Amino acid sequence: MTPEHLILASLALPAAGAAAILACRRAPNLREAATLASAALLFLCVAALLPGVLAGARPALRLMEVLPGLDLAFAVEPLGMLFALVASGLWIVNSLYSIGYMRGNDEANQTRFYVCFALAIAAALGIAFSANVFTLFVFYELLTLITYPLVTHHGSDKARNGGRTYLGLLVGTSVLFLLPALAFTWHVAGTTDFAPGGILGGRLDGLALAGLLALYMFGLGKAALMPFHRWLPAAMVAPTPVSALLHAVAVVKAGVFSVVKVVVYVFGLDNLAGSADWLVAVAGFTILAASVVALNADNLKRRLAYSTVSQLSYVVLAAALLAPLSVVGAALHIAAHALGKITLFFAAGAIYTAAHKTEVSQLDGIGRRMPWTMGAFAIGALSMIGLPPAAGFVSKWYMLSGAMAASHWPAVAVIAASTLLNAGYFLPILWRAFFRPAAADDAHHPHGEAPLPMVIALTLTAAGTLALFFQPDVPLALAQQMLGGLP
Amino acid sequence: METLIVNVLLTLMMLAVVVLARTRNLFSVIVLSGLYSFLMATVMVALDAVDVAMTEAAVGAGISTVLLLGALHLCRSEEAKPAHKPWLPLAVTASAGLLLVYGTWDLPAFSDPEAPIHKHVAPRYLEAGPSETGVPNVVTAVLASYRGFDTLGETTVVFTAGAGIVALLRRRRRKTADKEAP
Amino acid sequence: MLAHIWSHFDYWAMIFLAMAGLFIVIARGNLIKKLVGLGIFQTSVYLLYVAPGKIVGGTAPIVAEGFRVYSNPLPHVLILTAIVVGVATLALGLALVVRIREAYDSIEEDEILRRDQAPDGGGEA
Amino acid sequence: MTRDMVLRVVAKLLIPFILLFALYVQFHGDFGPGGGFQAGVILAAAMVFYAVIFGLDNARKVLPDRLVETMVAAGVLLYLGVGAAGLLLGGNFLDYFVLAADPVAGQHRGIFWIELGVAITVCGVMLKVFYLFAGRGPEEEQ
Amino acid sequence: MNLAAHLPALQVVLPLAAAPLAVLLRGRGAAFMLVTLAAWAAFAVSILLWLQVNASGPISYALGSWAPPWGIEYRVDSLSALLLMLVCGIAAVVLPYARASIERELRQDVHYLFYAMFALCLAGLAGIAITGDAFNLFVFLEISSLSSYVLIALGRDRRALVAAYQYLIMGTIGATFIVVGVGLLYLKTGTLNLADMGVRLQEMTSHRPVLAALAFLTVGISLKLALFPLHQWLPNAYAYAPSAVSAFLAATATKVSVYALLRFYFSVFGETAVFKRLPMEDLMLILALAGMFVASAVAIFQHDLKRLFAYSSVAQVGYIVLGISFDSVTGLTATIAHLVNHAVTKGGLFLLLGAVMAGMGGTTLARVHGIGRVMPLTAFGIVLCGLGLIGVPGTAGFVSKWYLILAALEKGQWWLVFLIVASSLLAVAYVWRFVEAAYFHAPRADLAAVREAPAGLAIPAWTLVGATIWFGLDTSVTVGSAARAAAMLLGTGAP
Repeated sequence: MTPEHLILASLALPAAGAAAILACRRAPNLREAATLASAALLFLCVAALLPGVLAGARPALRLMEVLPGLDLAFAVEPLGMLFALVASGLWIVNSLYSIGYMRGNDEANQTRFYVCFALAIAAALGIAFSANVFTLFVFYELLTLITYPLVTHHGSDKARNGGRTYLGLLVGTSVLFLLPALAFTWHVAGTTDFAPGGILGGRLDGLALAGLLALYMFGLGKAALMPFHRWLPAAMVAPTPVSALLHAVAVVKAGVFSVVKVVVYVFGLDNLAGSADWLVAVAGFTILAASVVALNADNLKRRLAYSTVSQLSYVVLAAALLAPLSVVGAALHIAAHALGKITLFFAAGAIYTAAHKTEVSQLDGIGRRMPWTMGAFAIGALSMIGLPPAAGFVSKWYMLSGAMAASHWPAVAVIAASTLLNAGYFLPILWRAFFRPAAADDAHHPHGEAPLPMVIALTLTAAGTLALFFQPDVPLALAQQMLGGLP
Repeated sequence: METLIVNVLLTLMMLAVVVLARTRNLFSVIVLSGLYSFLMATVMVALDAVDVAMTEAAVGAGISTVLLLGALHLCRSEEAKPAHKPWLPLAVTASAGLLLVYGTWDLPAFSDPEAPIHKHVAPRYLEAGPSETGVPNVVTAVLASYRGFDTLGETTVVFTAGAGIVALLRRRRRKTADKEAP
Repeated sequence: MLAHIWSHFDYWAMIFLAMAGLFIVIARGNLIKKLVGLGIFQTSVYLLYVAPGKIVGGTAPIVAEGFRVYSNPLPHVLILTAIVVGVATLALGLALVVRIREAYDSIEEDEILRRDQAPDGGGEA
Repeated sequence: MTRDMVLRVVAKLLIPFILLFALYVQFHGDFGPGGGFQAGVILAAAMVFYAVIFGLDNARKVLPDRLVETMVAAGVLLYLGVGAAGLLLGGNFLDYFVLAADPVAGQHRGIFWIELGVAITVCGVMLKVFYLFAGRGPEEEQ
Repeated sequence: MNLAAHLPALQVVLPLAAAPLAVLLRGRGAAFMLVTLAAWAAFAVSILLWLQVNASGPISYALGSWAPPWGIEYRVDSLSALLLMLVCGIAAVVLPYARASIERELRQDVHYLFYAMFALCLAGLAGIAITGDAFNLFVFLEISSLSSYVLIALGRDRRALVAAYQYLIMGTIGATFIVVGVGLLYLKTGTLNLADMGVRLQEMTSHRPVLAALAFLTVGISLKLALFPLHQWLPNAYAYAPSAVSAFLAATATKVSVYALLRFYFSVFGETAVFKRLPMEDLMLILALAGMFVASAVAIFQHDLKRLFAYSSVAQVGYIVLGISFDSVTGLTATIAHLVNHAVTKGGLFLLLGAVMAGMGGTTLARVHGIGRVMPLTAFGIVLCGLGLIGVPGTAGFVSKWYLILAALEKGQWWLVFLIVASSLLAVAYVWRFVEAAYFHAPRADLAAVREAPAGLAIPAWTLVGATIWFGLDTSVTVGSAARAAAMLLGTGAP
């Protein structure tokens, strides 16, 4: 297969998978087999693209010209490669986990769940491989719409309200800001194709440039920059595998991925000098404010959600610093945070499935009953804080080096302070889980580990978090190539 | 003299309409509207539009009146007292009227032979119409031949109204008094 | 000025009739009266077309020996069409009024709207 | 009213003249005022007059509903047929020149037939509307 | 005879002839066959005309072989060809649907009249789009209007009668305004041929009768195209008409009126007269924005889906007029593309609502609770069309909105870009009222056994839904034609 075929296959496979899942809706075992099979095939497809990209190839595919000058086109560049690898790889694990979770909790509408899930992955890959802002916008909107049924999966009033916030903010920001940004880019540059070094190249300056940047940054609402972050905690009404997908893999990563991509390939790091300082401030504020909220949240998923808000802004902050080292850190953090946060969500879901617990204050002594789960949770937490031997350390290191290289001391201070805050809201959980005795009423409710597929899944992602610390070569190479480094 | 006759007739028509607007007995309203149409037909004769006059007399004073009376017979109604002060309608009509005054101010005066309508298109009908179509009544020639497609449209309008009224008023085959609306 | 008004008297009359008709349509609530007003509004336009076509001293546009000046035939043709359209509209409108009267037992606009707003007023048959 | 002898006799005398007048208006339209539309109206008026004097049911016997409805459609079709004839004989739609060897004769022929079409439809519609309005007594409501 | 030379006449005559034939034959099956065949033939003719115009420029056809301006001219250029294709295409799709839908909604003995009226409405609309004569335009406007009054009045609900009456009054006032405008133009130019008028007006545009004519035509046509605030007739008319009629009228009637407006503005008065000598740009901009926001806001609070989407139509007319107000090629491209895009989207939507009506027995939001479960395909189709109304990329609605935004950017009107996108957010709000009703409530107990719409309703509806998606991805026909037509209207490109 040529690389072009591979691109097409990576988009078509999850969609075909969705059709297969729908076709097998009467036979749950077959249906789940279809999910896993398409996930595995997709990962193979994406992985097959990797050697070429690492060697410097940039396969491209033009699907159709929707409007004169606006193509639905795809091109694989290093950053997109990284995002695609993360998304497709984690889909396998997440599918495994979902099977355990959905069956363990006896959820309704499981077919719809798997179909939407597969389609969401297709949309995420569309975003990853998009060759221009227009294609990115199309798949970005598609991702919002497809994940909406996932967020509102339970169909309750609470789910509906959460769904309203989710959809309102994501569609609202993308239509209100991203669409004008897209149009303005086209109007100014005559193209929306991503290109190394940016496409605006001196056509805009000062206020207009900062304004366009603001349109993009707030328009990419999935990056959850304050004040447009509220959709993320609202989407917590979804089942846990969905939260994992939304908050670790597809949705939020699509947001920050797009942020980095736009900053690097539309604006160009060099052109932005002086126009992105406000963004550093906004991202820094988001990091700290979200951490403080997380510190005070008792609901485990809510705490994780605000942790995500804060972690996403690391990526934005690192991109806004415009220092090559920190931008590499931003790219790395996309992968690192994905692995770490999915582990944490998997663990939260496992606790819910096995022990029916949702609050941090209920977790006393749970580490002894669910050693695998809480062990994985510990690794994920280390990664979030940025401590070795977890992947988060690597990315944070690059960010910090970048900030220092740029002599941006406020940013350094934000990163340092937030590390303390991160520790402040993760370590108590571990302490409760491993060092506090179980509450008395727990004796009536004996439970052990969650179902096996879930445990396998969270163990795998925890292992991945560790592996990325020891072997960051591939993501690092991709991140450096993104900035023009040669293979 | 011709101008005077026309203007007097027009004044009578205006009077008829004023009385009509103030009348609430619907039978009187219909009679007045018949009278109005009859006056209009007379004006048309004075304006040399004999075909129009004949049609207006037959249609406006004749058919319309019969139809209105028939409908009134089916509805048996008096007009209720208006419930609202007519400020909005007055404003709307006044502005439309002012616009028309503005628009007609510069138009050619009555019976101006130099007006554009006497210089373009129409002269050919008068000069060549009878010889091209063999019909001395130029109105018929234009109606049926030059602009025959308009007349096809006009016939279709009549057909549409006729078939439409059948669709609206036809009763069910079975002689029951039920209707499809409550 | 006075001469201008006199020479444009046909326009003034037309405007007055049109506005009176339009006023009746908009301001009156009785469905039949509205249609009468609509008829007057439509009829007034005949004057706008036909009056300027008249040439004093001319005759009806039926070509015959002994006449030289004819009034303009084209407006006559147009207005013939307009008359027919007018009566077709009137007939259709009256048919609707008859049906409305049967469905609502009233032909006053306010009363009809009130009956539809009543809780049991609307609904399908 | 239907029992009034005088009216009936007058009507019987008058209606033929009205019909004759309608025919005159129809066919003299080329030379004087008149034409299909006016003739159709007058024809219908004669029939309405008949119905008023002799009753709706008698009128329906003379010109049954079905026939009237056929007239409504037939007139338009006749008109369209003339137009189509123009097409078939090699001219444009509604081209009368090609209807006869001599262009002016063709015009004459075309105008004659379309005027007839107009009269048929107009008469049919007027009668149909009259039948429908007259046949719908107010007391037939619930 | 050479058939290809007479396509313009056949375009209108075919449906026109189908109507009296249907009345003559009386059988509902025969009437259906006849009118459907005529509509399909008309659609084929319109496609041929479109190809012909694209290949070799505008076509002029002299009816009765009388050369214009003495006779009536039919004139097909890139704009009218597109409109003809739209109107006939929608009719060709809606008619098969009508057979299945009026079976449920209409008494059998009026079916053949329904088809006749439908054919007349089609002929009237096609006649407006194709004619090159101002008065002929009025005559065909009346044919389409009268037939649509009847079609609306045939609705099951008694409110359909009142809606039809109100439409009749408003429509006739509008038509009379148009006649006044045409009359003033005629008195000033002595001709009725639109092209001839355009030439003769060039030297005298500043004269007051011309400006008054412009005002009367604008008001008259705006009444017919339901420009805010002259839209009051529209919501009830669309809401209570039979389903097939709502769909057909929503997709075509206002669109053809927009065509008439464009025709008068750009082919008769000329761009300069309309936009340079009068503050028409500002006026239309304000009315368009008011329509977009007020009507969308009203739509959000409707309880009946047909009314909800009828108000959405008023809002969408706002977009269309907004494009005209830019007075630029891009703006007009947006307008013309949106004519087509909105027509297929709204047409599909109303066809699906007809299926909802047939299945659930009503279209109020309370009644369609849980329709996502009992009629999943229909509900999904409505959601797709709703996304089209919002302007989600990948649907037709996005394309036209994109051009509107570009047109605003070209003028440097930043604030307008935000207003355009903000109004789509209102569309999100009203579309999501349906989504929540459909997917977050259990169906009423007596409706839980409702089945999916029959093929007779579903296939035509999904044809238009498919077109909505298709025109969102492949824009060569819509935007291509629209750009050519816009360039022609503004005289900047080959006709």
